[in-house]
Amino acid sequence: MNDLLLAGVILGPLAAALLLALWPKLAPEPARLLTLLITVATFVASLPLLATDAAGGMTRELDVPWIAALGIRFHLGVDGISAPLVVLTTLLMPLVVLASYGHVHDRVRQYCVLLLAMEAGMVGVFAALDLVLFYVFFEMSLIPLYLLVGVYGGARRTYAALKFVLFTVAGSLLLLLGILYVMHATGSADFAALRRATLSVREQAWLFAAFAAAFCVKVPLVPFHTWLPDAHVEAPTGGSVILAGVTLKMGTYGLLRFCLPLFPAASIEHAPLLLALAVVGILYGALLAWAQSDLKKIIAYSSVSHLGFVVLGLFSLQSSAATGATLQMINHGLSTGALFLLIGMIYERAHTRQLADFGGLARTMPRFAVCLVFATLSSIGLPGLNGFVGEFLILIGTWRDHPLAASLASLGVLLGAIYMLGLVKGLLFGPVGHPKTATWRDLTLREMATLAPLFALMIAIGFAPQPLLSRIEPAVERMLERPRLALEASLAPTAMPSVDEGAPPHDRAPGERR
Amino acid sequence: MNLVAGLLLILPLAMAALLGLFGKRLHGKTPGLLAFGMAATCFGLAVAAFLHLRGLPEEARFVEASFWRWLDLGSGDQRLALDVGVWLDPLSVTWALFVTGVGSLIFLYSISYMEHEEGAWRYFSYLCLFLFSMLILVLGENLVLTFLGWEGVGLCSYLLIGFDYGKEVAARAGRKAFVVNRIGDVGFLIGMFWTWKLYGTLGHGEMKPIMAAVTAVPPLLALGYFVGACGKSAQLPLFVWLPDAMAGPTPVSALIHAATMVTAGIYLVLRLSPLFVAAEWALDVVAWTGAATALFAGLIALRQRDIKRVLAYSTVSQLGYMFLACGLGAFGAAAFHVITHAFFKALLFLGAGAVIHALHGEQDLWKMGGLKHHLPKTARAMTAGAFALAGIFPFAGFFSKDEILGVAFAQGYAGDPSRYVLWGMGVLTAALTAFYTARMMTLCFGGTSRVDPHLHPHEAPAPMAIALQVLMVASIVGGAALGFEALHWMPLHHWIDPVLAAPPHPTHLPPALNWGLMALAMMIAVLAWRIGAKWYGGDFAPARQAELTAPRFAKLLQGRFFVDELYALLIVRPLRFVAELCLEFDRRVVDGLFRGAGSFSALLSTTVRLAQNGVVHAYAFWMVVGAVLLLTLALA
Amino acid sequence: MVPQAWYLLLSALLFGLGIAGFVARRNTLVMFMSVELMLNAANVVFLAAARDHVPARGSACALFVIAVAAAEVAVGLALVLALFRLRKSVQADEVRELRA
Amino acid sequence: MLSETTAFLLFSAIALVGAVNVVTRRNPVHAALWLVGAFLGVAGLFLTLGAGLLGAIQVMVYAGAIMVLFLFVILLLNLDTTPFEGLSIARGASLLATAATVALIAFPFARARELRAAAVPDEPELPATAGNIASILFHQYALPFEVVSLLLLIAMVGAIHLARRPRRDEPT
Repeated sequence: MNDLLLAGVILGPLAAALLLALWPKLAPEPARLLTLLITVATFVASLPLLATDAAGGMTRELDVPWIAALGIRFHLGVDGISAPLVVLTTLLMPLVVLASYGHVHDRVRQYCVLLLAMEAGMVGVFAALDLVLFYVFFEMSLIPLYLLVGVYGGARRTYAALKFVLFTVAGSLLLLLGILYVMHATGSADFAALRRATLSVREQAWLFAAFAAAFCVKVPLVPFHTWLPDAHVEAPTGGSVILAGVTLKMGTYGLLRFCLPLFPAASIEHAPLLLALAVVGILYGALLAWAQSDLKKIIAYSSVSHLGFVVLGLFSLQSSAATGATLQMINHGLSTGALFLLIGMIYERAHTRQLADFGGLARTMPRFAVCLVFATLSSIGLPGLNGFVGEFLILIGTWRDHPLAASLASLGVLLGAIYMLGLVKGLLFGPVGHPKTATWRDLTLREMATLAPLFALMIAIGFAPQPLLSRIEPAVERMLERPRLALEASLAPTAMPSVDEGAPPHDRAPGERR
Repeated sequence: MNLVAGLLLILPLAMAALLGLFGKRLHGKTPGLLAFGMAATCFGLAVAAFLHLRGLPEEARFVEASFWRWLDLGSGDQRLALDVGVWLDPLSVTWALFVTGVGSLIFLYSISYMEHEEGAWRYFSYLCLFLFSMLILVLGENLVLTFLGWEGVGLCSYLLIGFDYGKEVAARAGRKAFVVNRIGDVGFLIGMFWTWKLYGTLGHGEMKPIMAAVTAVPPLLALGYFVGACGKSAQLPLFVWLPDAMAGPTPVSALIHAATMVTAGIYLVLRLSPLFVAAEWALDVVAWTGAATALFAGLIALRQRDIKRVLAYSTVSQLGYMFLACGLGAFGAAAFHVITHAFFKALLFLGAGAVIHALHGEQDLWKMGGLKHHLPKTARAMTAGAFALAGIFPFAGFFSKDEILGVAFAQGYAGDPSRYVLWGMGVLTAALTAFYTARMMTLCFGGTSRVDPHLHPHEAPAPMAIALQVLMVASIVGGAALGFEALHWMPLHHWIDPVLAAPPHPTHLPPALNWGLMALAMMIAVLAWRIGAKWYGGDFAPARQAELTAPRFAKLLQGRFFVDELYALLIVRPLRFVAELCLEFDRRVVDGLFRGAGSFSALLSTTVRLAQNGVVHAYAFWMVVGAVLLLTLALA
Repeated sequence: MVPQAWYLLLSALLFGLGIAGFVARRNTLVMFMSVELMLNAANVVFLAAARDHVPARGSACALFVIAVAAAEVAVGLALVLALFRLRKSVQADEVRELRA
Repeated sequence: MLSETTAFLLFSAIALVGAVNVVTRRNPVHAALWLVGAFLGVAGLFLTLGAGLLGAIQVMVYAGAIMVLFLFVILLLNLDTTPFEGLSIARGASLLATAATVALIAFPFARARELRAAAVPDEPELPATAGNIASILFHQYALPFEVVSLLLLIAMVGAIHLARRPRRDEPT
């Protein structure tokens, strides 16, 4: 029953982080190489996780008592939703380490420590099946990122890092309160048990609000998004990649994993609000991205827009839309990760990120140009690449029940083309913009290697998404079961249906106090 | 057949990848020759597919080949299952035939045209990618694959227009083309979403029986697709990108922006013709949009100085004809016009390319003239194309155009007077077409030379010439070979009509009337041509003077009705303004709110901090005050 | 027997004088003396309250107070010394280092 | 022998007069000497309360040790008479607040009946003999006792550290 692989994927990097932290004499380059090896090993180790349960249940579970007095368990497990996200995380980490060769020259060892700690925290978030454990990992991933931005960031890093932490902590404080209440009310913090717990509609409304607040700040959903551009602009490249690639997904993941199945009635009730916010986010984020002149800010606001699509898909409560939304989490990690890597690479050469400073790079840096166009196409959802599959599924699924929302969101696809092609045009085409353009060398082999896995995945997912989708779908179905039942029973909202699970890992009666 | 179909898709994609990755190391004509070889092979494969289908009985003329499962989600009526595969039927094979056929010729032409260009490998790589996208658009097994090709051709168009990326104009035009196309794509997407909701499938094979049985379709659903078609096929009001797209290399204009990609919109309407027929007034919208576009673009073409712009507007105008045919329910006639148009418009563009090539990039008609002495072969070929465009018997365009006009008149004759208006618009457009074509030809080849005396125009090299000759033949005989309605010689219709919706309105005229109308149209075309040729043929100076000191309406034409400016004023700038407004709103209000929360706490702490003044007595005093208060409370 | 309340009243007066000295005087030494007065007043209360019940316990508590007072005086006077060394003065209003 | 009431009145008078003078004398030496008087008065009151041991300790620790410490410091600092500090509004307010506190503390006692009526003599449980006190201290209050001893130790270390003359190289 207990499988140690997941724990290894989490504790391995953590142990490595500790080791590096306690080894002050280690020189920067060996430290970086060691980190690279560890992250690659972690990635390889995480690959078997993709063999998920076809019925959508949890696999690779590890369940041991942790804080017995409070009924808190060290319970890990992955299903079709979390396994791809875990692998995305472990995939991005070596790339981030590779990218750091370009821009991190001071305090390299500490940087590696932060990255590894971050990795453990992020994987933990996606693997935790106990609310308290989830919360611990949720916060644990916050601190290293705070330091990444605050120490290795740009000129206004302190402001950005503080803003980031204040926003997220404010949200997660509500999450903590919510978790405490859930534990108090049901006597358990275990996800499997909670899926069968019954909470009154009133309780659900409050708890949903508390949980959703934390997750929406993290996503970030308009109007809680203002920390994101600041954090992105100031973060070092690696920080941006992690932030966009993984951290934001914690929000949408939380919505899918906790809000929908645990508070089904409230989810139904609030779905229109979240759909509206998502649509506003899609359009508003796109317009903002269009109005920006800083490369990183353009991508940052495009993230707001893209994650609006994810939230739209999740709260349409439609199977293919929610599956598409989960796929879109991965897609966004790939395409935005690649874009941030590329912008980092050009920043290392130009030391500016103002769009107006560039131009005509297609002639001097053809490889960069090809990569940028490729990543852009993935980001704007060109059919044949990954972004399209996600967006298409989200929109087609959402259209069934919410045609207006889906139509408005489709305009986001259009706006996406406008601002992203503006970015491409400004960077690559037209007359040469920067007087030193000719001295910037094209992408090196290391940089190409950093990008290559992302591009390969973009094509693979674009042409054959089914292997991934067939893993995601049953798991998503399970998350949607209760909201759907609640929707059907919404004529009699007082009766809360509970889901009968095939083989629950713990035979705990719902509401039993420990 | 699976292999043939698979190869049809894989070959161009593989060649695109090959040239894209390793093309830099190939020199001279090698990339071009490789690409041309591939395109010719594809044409051969398309012919094979055609022969295979023709061998099948009429009701079983389709092949469905699926390579792998793309998506499979949901269950029951919410199931969304899509394969990556091909759907061969007369319609798709017809398109594949002329796409690969005209495509091969243009590839051949490009070998010489791009020989001295820097980065020709990139150009050919894009062309191969375009061919792949176009083929998957046409052959794709379901609408989503069609959409994949749809966006793919848009992408290639974007890349090829912006091929000369140092030019700001080209970069802008490329982006404009992509964005305007995307506007249409939103319509396409919404059409697909709706279709799936109503019918639960998007596969062409599965939709065939459904579409055959459907009787009522929400008009907006059909119009969603039509918006997509308008974007791709440059109809009002989304035509603005096509003239700008002429910033790309001329063979690209010939291939993408005249012969193939822009007809994708027609293909979509034909593919979904039963939906359009069942959707009440949707067809009328198509007809009127088409007629209006034809007239509108024809007017603009009257006063363009750039030879490629004349051709671009004439393309828009001819596409309008095709949509007019679709809107009238004469889907077969639309397909017919698509094919003849592909022949003669490709010919005209390639000829214009030869002229531009000979003049080292000069595109201004006012700086040409008398070129028939320098470029006799090109002049001869282009004249054939021009006659075809002007609809002069027996050139290809005559047959298809006349069929469309005949249908419009027949429906008016059958009792719908509004169709006479459409017919009138068509005839007027035909006259305009003949006039501006004559103007273009005369300014270019006739009269005295106004060419820069330093230039020594010379005839195009062999590959370019061969392509021109082949297309010239096609433009001459292509129409008569494929169909002449008045003689009931209609091989194309017999081939393609079974997969299209039956026309909802009558399409046949009494023979006498038919012949009479034909003669009338012919006379109008010849007359207009003569006027145009005479006007611009003699002394050039008065003609130029007349154009320069034009009355207000002509100024409007020269300014292309200022549609671009109108767009800028009504859409782009307001949207930009909204974006800036959002930025300020975000910075000041949304972020301000959160920063305000921070400032408020800071203010609060500053205030409270004042009490912490470091004076021991003050602390003692407040302590005592506190004690008094507490005691009072305790005693009260 | 003297009524217990008399003792309490006396203690209140002593305590009040202590407060008055503490808040009104600026000489830190005198302020400390005032604090001693207050502590003494508290001791009187302890003993008076314990007189009729468990006197020994009251004494024990008072003993603790005296011990704490001793400690306080030791530290307090050391502070005064340090302060004087720094400022050449023992006036409390001249010290504002703790201002926020 | 003095009657108990007389003794109480006498010692209270001494304590109060001493306290008033502590607060009002401008010369710290005078104030300190008056404080001795106040301490002695309080010690006398302890005696009237039957706590002989405490009275003795009061005299020894307070009047003896603590006062010596005060005087020692005063002399060490060689302080002069401080000038009259003046009556500011703040000081007036402080005194007013003080008066209010005292009034509020005293109010319930002043109204109590026992102020006039002699209390019923009661045989106390544990007289405040040295033995009893010791037994309570070392049994019941053993832990606080130890804590206090620790406190004294800490205070001693702290006092030494604070009063120490800083070394040259050390910033003050």
